[in-house]
Amino acid sequence: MTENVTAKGGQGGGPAWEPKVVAIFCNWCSYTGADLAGISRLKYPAGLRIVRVMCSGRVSPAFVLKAFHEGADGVLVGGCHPGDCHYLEGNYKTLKRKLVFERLLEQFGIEKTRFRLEWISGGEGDKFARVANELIKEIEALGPLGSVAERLRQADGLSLRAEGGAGSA
Amino acid sequence: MEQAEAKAMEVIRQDAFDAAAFLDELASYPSGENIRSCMQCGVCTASCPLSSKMTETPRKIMEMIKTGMRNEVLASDTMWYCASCYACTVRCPQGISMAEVMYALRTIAMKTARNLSTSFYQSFSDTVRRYGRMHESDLMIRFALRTNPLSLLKMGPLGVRMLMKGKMNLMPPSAIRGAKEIARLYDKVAEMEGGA
Amino acid sequence: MPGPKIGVYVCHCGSNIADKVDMDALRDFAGELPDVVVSRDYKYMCSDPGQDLIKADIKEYGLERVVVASCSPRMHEPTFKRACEVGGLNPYLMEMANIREQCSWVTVDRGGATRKAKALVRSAVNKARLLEPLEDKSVPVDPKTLIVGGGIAGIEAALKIAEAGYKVYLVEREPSIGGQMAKLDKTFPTLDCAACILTPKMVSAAQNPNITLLTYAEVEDVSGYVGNFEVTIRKRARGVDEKLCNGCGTCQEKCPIKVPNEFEEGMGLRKAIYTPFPQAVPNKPVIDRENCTYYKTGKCRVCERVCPPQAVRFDQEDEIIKERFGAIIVSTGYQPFDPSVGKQWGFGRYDNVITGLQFERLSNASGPTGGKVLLKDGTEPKAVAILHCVGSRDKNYNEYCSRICCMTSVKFAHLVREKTGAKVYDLYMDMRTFGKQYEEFYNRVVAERDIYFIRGKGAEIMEDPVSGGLLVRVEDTLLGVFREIPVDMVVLNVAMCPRPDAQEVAQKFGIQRSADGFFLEYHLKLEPMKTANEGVFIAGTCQAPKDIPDTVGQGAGAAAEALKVVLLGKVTVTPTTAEIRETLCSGCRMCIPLCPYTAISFNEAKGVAVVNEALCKGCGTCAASCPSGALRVRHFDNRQLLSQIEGVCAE
Amino acid sequence: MTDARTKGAGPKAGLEGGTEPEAGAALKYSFFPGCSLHSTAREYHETAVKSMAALGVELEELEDWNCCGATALSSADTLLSYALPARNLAMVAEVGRPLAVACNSCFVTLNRANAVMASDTPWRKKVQEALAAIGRRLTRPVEIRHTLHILRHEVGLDRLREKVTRRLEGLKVAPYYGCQIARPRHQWGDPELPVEMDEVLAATGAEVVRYDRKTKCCGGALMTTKEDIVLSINEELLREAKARGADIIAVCCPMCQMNLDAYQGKINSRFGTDYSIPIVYYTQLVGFALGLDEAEMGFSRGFVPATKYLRKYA
Repeated sequence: MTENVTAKGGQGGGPAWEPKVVAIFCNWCSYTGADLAGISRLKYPAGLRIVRVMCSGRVSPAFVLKAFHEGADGVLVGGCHPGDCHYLEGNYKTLKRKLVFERLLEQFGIEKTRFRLEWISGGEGDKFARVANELIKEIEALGPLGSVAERLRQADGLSLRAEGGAGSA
Repeated sequence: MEQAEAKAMEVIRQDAFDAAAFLDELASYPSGENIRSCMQCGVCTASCPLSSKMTETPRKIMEMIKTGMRNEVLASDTMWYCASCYACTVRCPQGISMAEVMYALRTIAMKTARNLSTSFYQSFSDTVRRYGRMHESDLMIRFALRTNPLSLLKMGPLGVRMLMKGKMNLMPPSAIRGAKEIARLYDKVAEMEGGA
Repeated sequence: MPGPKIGVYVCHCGSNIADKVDMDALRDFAGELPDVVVSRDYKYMCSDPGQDLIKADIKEYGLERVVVASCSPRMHEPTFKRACEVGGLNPYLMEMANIREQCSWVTVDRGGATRKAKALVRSAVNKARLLEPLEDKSVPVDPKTLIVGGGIAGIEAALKIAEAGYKVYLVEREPSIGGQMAKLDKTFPTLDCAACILTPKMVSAAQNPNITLLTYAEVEDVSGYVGNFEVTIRKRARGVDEKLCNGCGTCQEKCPIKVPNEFEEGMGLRKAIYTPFPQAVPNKPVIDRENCTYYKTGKCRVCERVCPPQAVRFDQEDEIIKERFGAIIVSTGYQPFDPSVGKQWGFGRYDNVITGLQFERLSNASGPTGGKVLLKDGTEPKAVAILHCVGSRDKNYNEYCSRICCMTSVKFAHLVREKTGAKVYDLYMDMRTFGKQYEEFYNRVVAERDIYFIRGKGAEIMEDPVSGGLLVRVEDTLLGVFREIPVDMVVLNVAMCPRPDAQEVAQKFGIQRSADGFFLEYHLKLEPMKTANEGVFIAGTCQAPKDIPDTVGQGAGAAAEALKVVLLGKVTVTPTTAEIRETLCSGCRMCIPLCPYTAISFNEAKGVAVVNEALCKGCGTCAASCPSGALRVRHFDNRQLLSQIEGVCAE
Repeated sequence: MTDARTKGAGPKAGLEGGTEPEAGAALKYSFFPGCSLHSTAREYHETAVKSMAALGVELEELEDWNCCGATALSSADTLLSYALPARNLAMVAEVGRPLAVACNSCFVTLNRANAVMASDTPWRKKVQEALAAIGRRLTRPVEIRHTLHILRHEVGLDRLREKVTRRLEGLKVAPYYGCQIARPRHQWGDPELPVEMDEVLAATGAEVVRYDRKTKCCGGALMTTKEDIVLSINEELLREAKARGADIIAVCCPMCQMNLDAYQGKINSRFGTDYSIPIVYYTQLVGFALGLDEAEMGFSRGFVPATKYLRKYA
């Protein structure tokens, strides 16, 4: 009659494959929210890694494609809530761009759910942790991006290379 | 004399605390997960229409659970007084569903305890299994047979009046068409629980 | 082609990082990365010896880039930038990897945390390699400060700044400054009356030549940045010429209209032309146009007729004031929790169930009962129950502790005993008497006759249908006894809540809110008055529930923050703005409408876009949509960010 | 002034059989009467169906429904206490109409199972597995409404007022909701002091007296096992109704009716009181006010007959 509830956070062994998610967060809200999650000691999988930009409006389609190209299984873009943008309206531009992102991913056969745009304020550490766990769970269900990444690599029409990026690599 | 003193104040040694197992057991029931957050405010007790009759108040039961007093909790009469009115539940400042905790305690106790309440719930369950629905007369007969057959006589006058008001059927009820389904559902659930 | 020489510094942060991340492995990993010539780990990189390591290495190894892997850049970026600068390296050649807030503190297992830390360090090294030196620029600051909200926090901040010789505009929505504190009777733990200690400060604020007092006014719009905020303020029409009015009060005496007085928490009456309370500052009435007969029917004008200096102006219009400010302090206060949402308390249904603020007004000598604690029918209560935590420490309403209620309750218990013969039942969950002299005050009140402290949360208040008396239900949890206590008055000590317009105000001033709805400070412990918007500070109960001493402390603290801005006279403007590489620009003009600051224009002669760097704030929205890659944001350019993405992805 | 917590409760999206009826159009529901409405509460069953029909609401009895399990099964076996009502919900989903429930106890039990179907707890999968064994399938929660809420919110007070032919002027009614229509939180109704029945009864012209104990529990089935205390809490309920000057008490739950009515004599002899307050279902009053045949409204069915208060309006 006892229930076997799997512990959250995947203690111990863990799955052989760990989803990799690139999070691109604005400095003012989402990055601060992610810091707050840390200060509150909330837990989420180590596969989610954050790159800081000043505003979510800075995120161009190339960044998203680059992430998938480099082997990410998901991309999370975080900005301030509508109306709260530090730069007045950068996040509205991001919202408009969301469609472009999605259409682009569609072209490469990447599931829409692998890309997510979330408004996370500096006070929403808990929301960030929830979103992070949710997204990784969803991506776990989808499985690794695998062959699509290969396709992306071949479709190198866009200049995704960071010149001099990783030196010899 | 010595014995009386020993009774007056029972010292619970620190190493007697073994709350985790009991809390885990309760956590496998609905709403049993957040019992640890109880802050002992007593709103449950003071919202409960029946708590004045309990030997331990609901709040005290929570503290007993938190300190692992499984036997004492299951032996208490508190959960058998719960009428499932959810007054405690909607007011609990920590969002604990005390009504569900009471269900969980009853379900655990049902496995071993035998009292008026367990007999009633078991009789109810048996009636539903047999007919797919509840029938007062069948339930009351089953209940009386489990507890005190003479009590049927006491219930008599009320029963007669109910009959006369057309509020009760004396005739053996007919089962619903899906009665077999119901029986199979009971068996399946028993199998799932036994197999776990 | 060799890259720039990079030094990597890994911080243990005591055990904060070292417990979860393998420091040796991380240091060695960093040392293996291309272009890294030195990598070290140290217990506290932010300490002086830690910073000295960096400074020494810059000289010894000729470091051209520095990467610090430690806490969030929000914490120590300035520290390490300065260390580099002192060591002789341009501060913009330093990059941080956040391996504490975003790694060791959020990851369950050591293996995962170490892998992640490596990825973050690689990412930072990748970016550092591509960084370029930049020079800070500065712009002059307007020396005035705007303070929004004239409660005790705002008053305190205004006085401190004004006394330092700087100009302040104090904007208050109500007809008088004073805020919630003006409503209180005695204040804990010393029991001095609120008016006695507050009124002198209110008067000083009105008299200080450096303070421009704008009451009955609201901030409509804020634009600009630290040093130069452009603010529009609407000063609502009082209907009274403030210069002529001498505050004699004749108009209020003669006005025939009576309406419930908000200041008395709905218990007393005021006129349609009124000052909210006798000690109001300024002591000039306003006409409540919704209730004034003249505005409804065009008739009456009694106040105008009786006014000795002829100060009444029915045709007065709202005044729009536009001003520039160097710093802003938001001190907009709190809203008491409305207990009528929880029907179990009977508030609004039973006459003698009142809130704490209503009790303050009853007990206040200038209140509706002249300071007598009386029931609705005018008789003296025989038993009073005081409930703590109404709407606070309750996940159905607000999870946080409201901080003041324990002490307020103890104070009320004392005041009831002082003013009546009633028995007092104080129903508490935990007695939190944390402040200076608070426990001592509690100990004095505990010793008073006929005050009963019962440990249990008041669950409900019912009326006895036969006697009409109130019954308070509570478990005496220390005894395990269910008590039903007959009383004739119940005081609900309600939570301090964010103001209902907190979201609107937050958006106006570019500040954020925490999960509880209060305004979000930059750092809970170390930067409680700063916000994410530089130059905008918060003080008092708009940040979190607090008592008077803490509110005053924050008011003064916010004043210091604002003075820091205006005294410097200039602010550093980030050089991380956008630039156009003219050779690449195709002249498509897509970027121009995207810029929220209209910083981009078009040079017709050259056929290229031009960035006005004085206006640009560096958000990068333009660069994200530039099809030819001509727009480049310094410090966050495409190559830098793409290399960072590469860094976090590689294993 | 509504409680923020109750807002947005009971998500509409994704419900099976959840078609929002047009205002004024005929409303049709699957109807779950429950065991009591087939025995002790027959007058509730009859008057609910008839008065709702008179207001253009068709309650079509769910075929071959089974007992919801009530509190007894929740006490005896957790999984079964979800699986039994879930069989009904699965049949409702097949019919494809929202479900109407009149009995508070069934209402809370069906909602409890429904909530599990909306959750991501392990119980949901277990319930589905158990249902699969009897060839039933339930993937999502269904829409469940209490008949009182249908009357108040979907039929609406205007339509009700329009159709009233016998205004119950002067009849003093205490509205007694009981606990399980209000709690735990459902889509409609304040968990402490709901007003729906007050409004419905006022629309029939009756004088609704203040009744602060309107959601205090009657003890429900505990009358069987804990009679002493349950009698005393029912005495308290009668005491307030009498003090407020109520002629009758209107209820919306068979357990409440039974405890207050059938045991009123016992209460009187136990406590030395002389209560003689008829306990009627609100649907009896509504049907009567709508002009339905007095004899069909079952006013004489109670142990304390209500006939004498209502005859004058006939």
